[in-house]
Amino acid sequence: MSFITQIFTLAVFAVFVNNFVLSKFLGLCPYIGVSKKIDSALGMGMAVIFVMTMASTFTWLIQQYLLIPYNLEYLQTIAFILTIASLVQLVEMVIQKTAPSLYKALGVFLPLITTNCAVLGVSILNIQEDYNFLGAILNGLFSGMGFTLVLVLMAGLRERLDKAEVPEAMKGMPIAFVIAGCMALAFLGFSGLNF
Amino acid sequence: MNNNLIVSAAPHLKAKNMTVKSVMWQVVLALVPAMLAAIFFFGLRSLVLTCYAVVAAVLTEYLIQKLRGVPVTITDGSAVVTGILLAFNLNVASPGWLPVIGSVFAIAIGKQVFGGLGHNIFNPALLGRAFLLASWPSLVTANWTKTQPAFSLMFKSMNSLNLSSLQNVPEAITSATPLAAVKSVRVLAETNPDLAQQVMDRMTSMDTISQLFIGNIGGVIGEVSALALLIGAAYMAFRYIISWRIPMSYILTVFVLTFAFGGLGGLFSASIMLPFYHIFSGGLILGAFFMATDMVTSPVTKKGMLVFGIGAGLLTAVIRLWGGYPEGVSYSILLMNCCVPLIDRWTAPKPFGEVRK
Amino acid sequence: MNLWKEFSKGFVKENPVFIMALGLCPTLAVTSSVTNAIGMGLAATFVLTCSNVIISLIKDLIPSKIRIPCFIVVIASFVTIVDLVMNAYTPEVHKSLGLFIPLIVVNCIILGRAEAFASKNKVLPSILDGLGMGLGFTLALVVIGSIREVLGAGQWLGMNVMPLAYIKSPMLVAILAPGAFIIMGLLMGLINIVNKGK
Amino acid sequence: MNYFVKLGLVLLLITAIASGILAFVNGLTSEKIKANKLVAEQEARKEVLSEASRFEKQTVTLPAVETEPNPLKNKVEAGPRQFIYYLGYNDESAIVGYTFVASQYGYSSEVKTMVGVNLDMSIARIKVIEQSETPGLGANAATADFQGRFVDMNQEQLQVDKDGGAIKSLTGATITSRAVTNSIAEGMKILADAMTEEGK
Amino acid sequence: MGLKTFPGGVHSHDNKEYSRQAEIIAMPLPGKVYVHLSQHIGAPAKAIVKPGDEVLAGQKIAEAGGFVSIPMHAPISGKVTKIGSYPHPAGTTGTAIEITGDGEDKWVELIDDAKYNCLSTDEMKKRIAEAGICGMGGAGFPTHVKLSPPADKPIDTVILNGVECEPYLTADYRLMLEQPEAILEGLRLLMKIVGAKQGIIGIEANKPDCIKLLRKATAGDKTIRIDALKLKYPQGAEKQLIYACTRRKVPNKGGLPMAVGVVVQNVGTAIAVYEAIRYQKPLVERVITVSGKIVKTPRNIKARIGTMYSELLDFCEGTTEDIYKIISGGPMMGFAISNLDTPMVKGSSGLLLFNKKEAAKDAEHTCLRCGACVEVCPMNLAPSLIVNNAKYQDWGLVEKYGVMDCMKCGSCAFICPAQIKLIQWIDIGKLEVGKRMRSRSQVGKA
Repeated sequence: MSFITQIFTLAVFAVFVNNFVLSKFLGLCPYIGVSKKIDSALGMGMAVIFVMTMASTFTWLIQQYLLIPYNLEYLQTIAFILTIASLVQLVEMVIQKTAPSLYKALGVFLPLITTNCAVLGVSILNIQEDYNFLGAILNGLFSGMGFTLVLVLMAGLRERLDKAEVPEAMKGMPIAFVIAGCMALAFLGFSGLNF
Repeated sequence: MNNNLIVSAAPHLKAKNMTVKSVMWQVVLALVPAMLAAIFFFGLRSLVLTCYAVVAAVLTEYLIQKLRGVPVTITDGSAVVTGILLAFNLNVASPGWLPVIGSVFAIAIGKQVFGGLGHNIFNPALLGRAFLLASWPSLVTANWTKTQPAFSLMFKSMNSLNLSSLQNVPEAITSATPLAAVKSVRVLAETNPDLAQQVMDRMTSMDTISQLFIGNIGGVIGEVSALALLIGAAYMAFRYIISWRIPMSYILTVFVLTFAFGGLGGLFSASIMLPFYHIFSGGLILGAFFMATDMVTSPVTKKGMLVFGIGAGLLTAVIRLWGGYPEGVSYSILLMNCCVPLIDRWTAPKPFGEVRK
Repeated sequence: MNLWKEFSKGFVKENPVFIMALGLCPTLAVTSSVTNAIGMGLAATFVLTCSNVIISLIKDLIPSKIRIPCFIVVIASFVTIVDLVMNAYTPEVHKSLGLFIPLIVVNCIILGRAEAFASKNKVLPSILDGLGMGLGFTLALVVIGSIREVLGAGQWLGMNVMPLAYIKSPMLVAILAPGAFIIMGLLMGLINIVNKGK
Repeated sequence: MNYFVKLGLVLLLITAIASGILAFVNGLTSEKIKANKLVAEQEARKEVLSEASRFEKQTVTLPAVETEPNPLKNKVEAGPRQFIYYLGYNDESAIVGYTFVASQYGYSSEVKTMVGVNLDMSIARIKVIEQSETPGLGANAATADFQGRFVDMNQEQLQVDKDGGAIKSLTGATITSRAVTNSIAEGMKILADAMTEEGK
Repeated sequence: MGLKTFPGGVHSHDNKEYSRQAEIIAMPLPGKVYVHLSQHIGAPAKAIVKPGDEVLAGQKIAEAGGFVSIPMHAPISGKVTKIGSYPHPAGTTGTAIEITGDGEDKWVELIDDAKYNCLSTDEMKKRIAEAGICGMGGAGFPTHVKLSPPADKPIDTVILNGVECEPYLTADYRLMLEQPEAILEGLRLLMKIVGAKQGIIGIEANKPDCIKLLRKATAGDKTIRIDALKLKYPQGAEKQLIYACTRRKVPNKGGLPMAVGVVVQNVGTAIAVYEAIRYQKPLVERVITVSGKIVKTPRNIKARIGTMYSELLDFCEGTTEDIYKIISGGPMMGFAISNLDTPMVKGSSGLLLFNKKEAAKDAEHTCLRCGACVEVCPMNLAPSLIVNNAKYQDWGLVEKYGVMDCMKCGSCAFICPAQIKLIQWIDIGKLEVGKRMRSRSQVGKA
């Protein structure tokens, strides 16, 4: 398969087939927590795409050039989470300094991302799936996009349901889970995609 | 002065025959030809299964509305429509409990959890089908019965190729549905392109297409006869119950994409008849006219309806050509259902007289 | 009596999953069977209790500016210990929990308790808080796991509990992702109804 | 500035202590983890070739096949491919059969199967050891029912029924069935070639 | 056939058969009239008489309250007996001057100005303003204001609205049949005032006799065109009429016809303009349709402003069944009022009476999102999106979806299968969004 086809396949799989939220159960807390409004969902999504790509890059480098050469693989978890935490801090400071308007839009979401398991998840999966440097970066990027897609769709649906007569007991989180389940049912249609 | 006076906001006139009830029951009426075709081709069992589904749907709606303490609206016909459409998405060999469970799920989780008719996000019938397919995949996908005159005609003509003398009897011949045949031919093309092309030629012959159109095919109950479905659809269009936008953009998109990518030799290598094969087989006609047009779960804006149709067409073509399932109509529509609020929001019409900047 | 309160609040009143909606990813991801649910629950309980202890011990030694990174290091260490130990002694469970063991690090319950409780309380209450919350988490996981396993496989803890006809073709969706979400949603709805009834 | 140095030092100290503890735990468990893996494989081998009690690793070097590398994955070292199989000995140290692991991508995952082969080149038993196919469909490949369909099959019969072979495929999961069957058939062929070569 | 029209809109039975054959007949003088001070858009007029004053018909009794305002004149001669609060046809109450007639109909002197055609445009506008003319189609915008566009907005077209797209109403239809000359003369004067080169009279295709008659009357006149328009509601709405006749789109967000060089006037207004300029006759009477299935003799009545609706109905010999709904204006945009003792105003085009069946409204159902309202909206809005958000007080989205561009024609509510009272919600939405916009502009200023 050609280079382009590979990238395309990776993108389709990361976004649709093996969607982080709907089939891997990663990033559920923000998926349920930050999906009440389309605008904030978009902001969160953008922040996650950014951090996931960055985290994929750095954790891959750390794994290949630090942990593996010195036989420190057992420190993977601790190393990755510290990398991600400091990365988020750094990103926050850089954005605050250089792009205040972007910071205003993304600022509130950034601290939440440290504990977004999608970020740590993609870092570990990159290693498990044996991606090379480019593959890891792209996987981070596309997985983030997949996360953002379902997050924004969810926000749209919840905004609509805010204006519906959902039974009292189901309002809020319960109905959000039911929607997520229905979305996951729909996304099953992508399974077995093969180009 | 008397006290009978009613003071209400304008307008004081109302279009005749436009009520929720009449809309729903007219949809039921429009589904009758397809039901008759199903009985003709598959036998009375198709009617029995449909009745199971309808009764289960109506009962579930009744019970949940009683439990919730909201007005019972089972006479508005919407649960009946859901029941029929769900049964239409199952094959005639399904065990009787399958449509029942599907209907319960469709009404309970697909509709009432969201607050009932008008609030549901996903087409309940399709959600019910997706649920059944995920739960009992072998019951829903397999066991296609080649009962009645169905299907045999189409493949009689194929058999005349005398393929059985060849090694590796192609799977296409034993495939139960026309769309599974599409999949098999594409697999076959990797190992035996000549034979695959021969089968493909037979599939796209006028003979096959006309059989597909009339309904001599295997498949689920409701999709058997494109002709019968189109009669119902024409009625609905005539009564302004559905708009042309979604079905037309949906079918056209599938037409273009299957023509462009459906061939075995690369871009635009397909015969011009192949898109017709795709349109008349499987659930496309049923889905495009009866389920994608479900008012509650499709966009309200004119542009949004086009976007919805094109998106569903794109997904259907992708799943049919490259996906794991032979048929992609139900998943495509469900996936587009997810997008409806965003579509509505981003295609909100510009007020008349918008100033171009 | 106060100590009992610290211990028991996590079971129902402040149940981390159903009431506070924390730690959702593992809750849904690993509950396709009760065995996995118990494994995950106990692993999390261990990490939660141990990190609570350590954090309440060292809380006065670390400057508040870097307390979060410090907490994370402590938690990550225990997670790695659990990871290694499980891999060594319960390889089957370790395999089926897979990715979600290292992800205990980012389970918001643990960091949440560290920040909200252990960093402000003495050792004993912190232990009880960790144990209680952890067991509450386990309880929730087992409840969801039971429903999913019974519906989706006709079994409970690997034992057949449904008629054979059902086990032959169970409602598979319950152990798949969509079923997990829907069951979770309905359970939360049910809890809302019960709470309102009180 | 001093303050920040202090912060850094505290964090460093904590990390160092944590790393130390982890190194210790790692030392305690790493042997066990490695051993677990070996034991698991050994057990799987025993399961598919029950008469054998001892196994001996054999390696066949196959001619390199030109495969296009995936540009997004780490490079697999080039060079000749290796096919590994085990000779199974019974308590009397006589060879009773062979085992190997067959592997192919199925519907949505790599399906790995442990295969036990009798001396007459028929299949003793198989066991699917790794897969994450669709539950209810492809995942049924791991059921005793499906695995039983392979017992006593020889190389010629190893094709799914839809392709004209003798293996009845799983309902609704032809792709997985095909993956299992074809991967086994391929392994059997290599094994058979290796045997004839030895026989020469 | 390519009848001119606009996108959207609804088809409805026009119900004009009740009164279309009834010639305009003048009603006997009422004993009392009640002249509202607020009969138009803009500041209310200020009364310049007090109880006890004797007045002549046509005498000014209230002066304009500002530029966007009009004076009021006594419709009959008699004595001012009271200035008090009376029901208003818009469903509210308002201050009105009660005049008890002396039954003699003594008029102020009306001069037939033979050279009225040679007057300066300013003089003409002054006469229009003095005569207290406002739009007679219903909205009631002061006519002289409409005729005074700013210098940078040249007007090239005057459109006379003879569409009368509201079902039941036939007043304009009868006017066009019976007084075509006065209408054309009014149009020519209007064109002269604004300096327009062309005049168009737009008439719906259900009035072929009017179209034929007016086409014959303007056969030699190249500057005036009669456009036959498709039978569709709301064909008579200003922006839709302009689009149908000229293909020009009036800008949204508060744009006025003058932005595209057009002035629109009702045919009734044209007659009033003609009479005001030639005779300096103030607007004290108009033609109103009294109709409905239950009205014994539906009529097109020339009545004095301020006549009670009850007297109009008496003149039509009452009803055959119990009245369940009284509508002031047309059935699509008119107001349902609770009291027949309401005096008509200058914008009163109709009085309709409905029986129980006609007045009944079904219960509101949940929105089905069928999109019918979007399909028919002549302003190309998405009414269901506006209303759904209004129901849940999301005013930001209500504004975003263009609630302020809605002209409340009622097409959406007419078509809605779920019987949703869209116009009611849109009214609420307009109110709230209006508040928000005002507070925003205040913040901006501060």
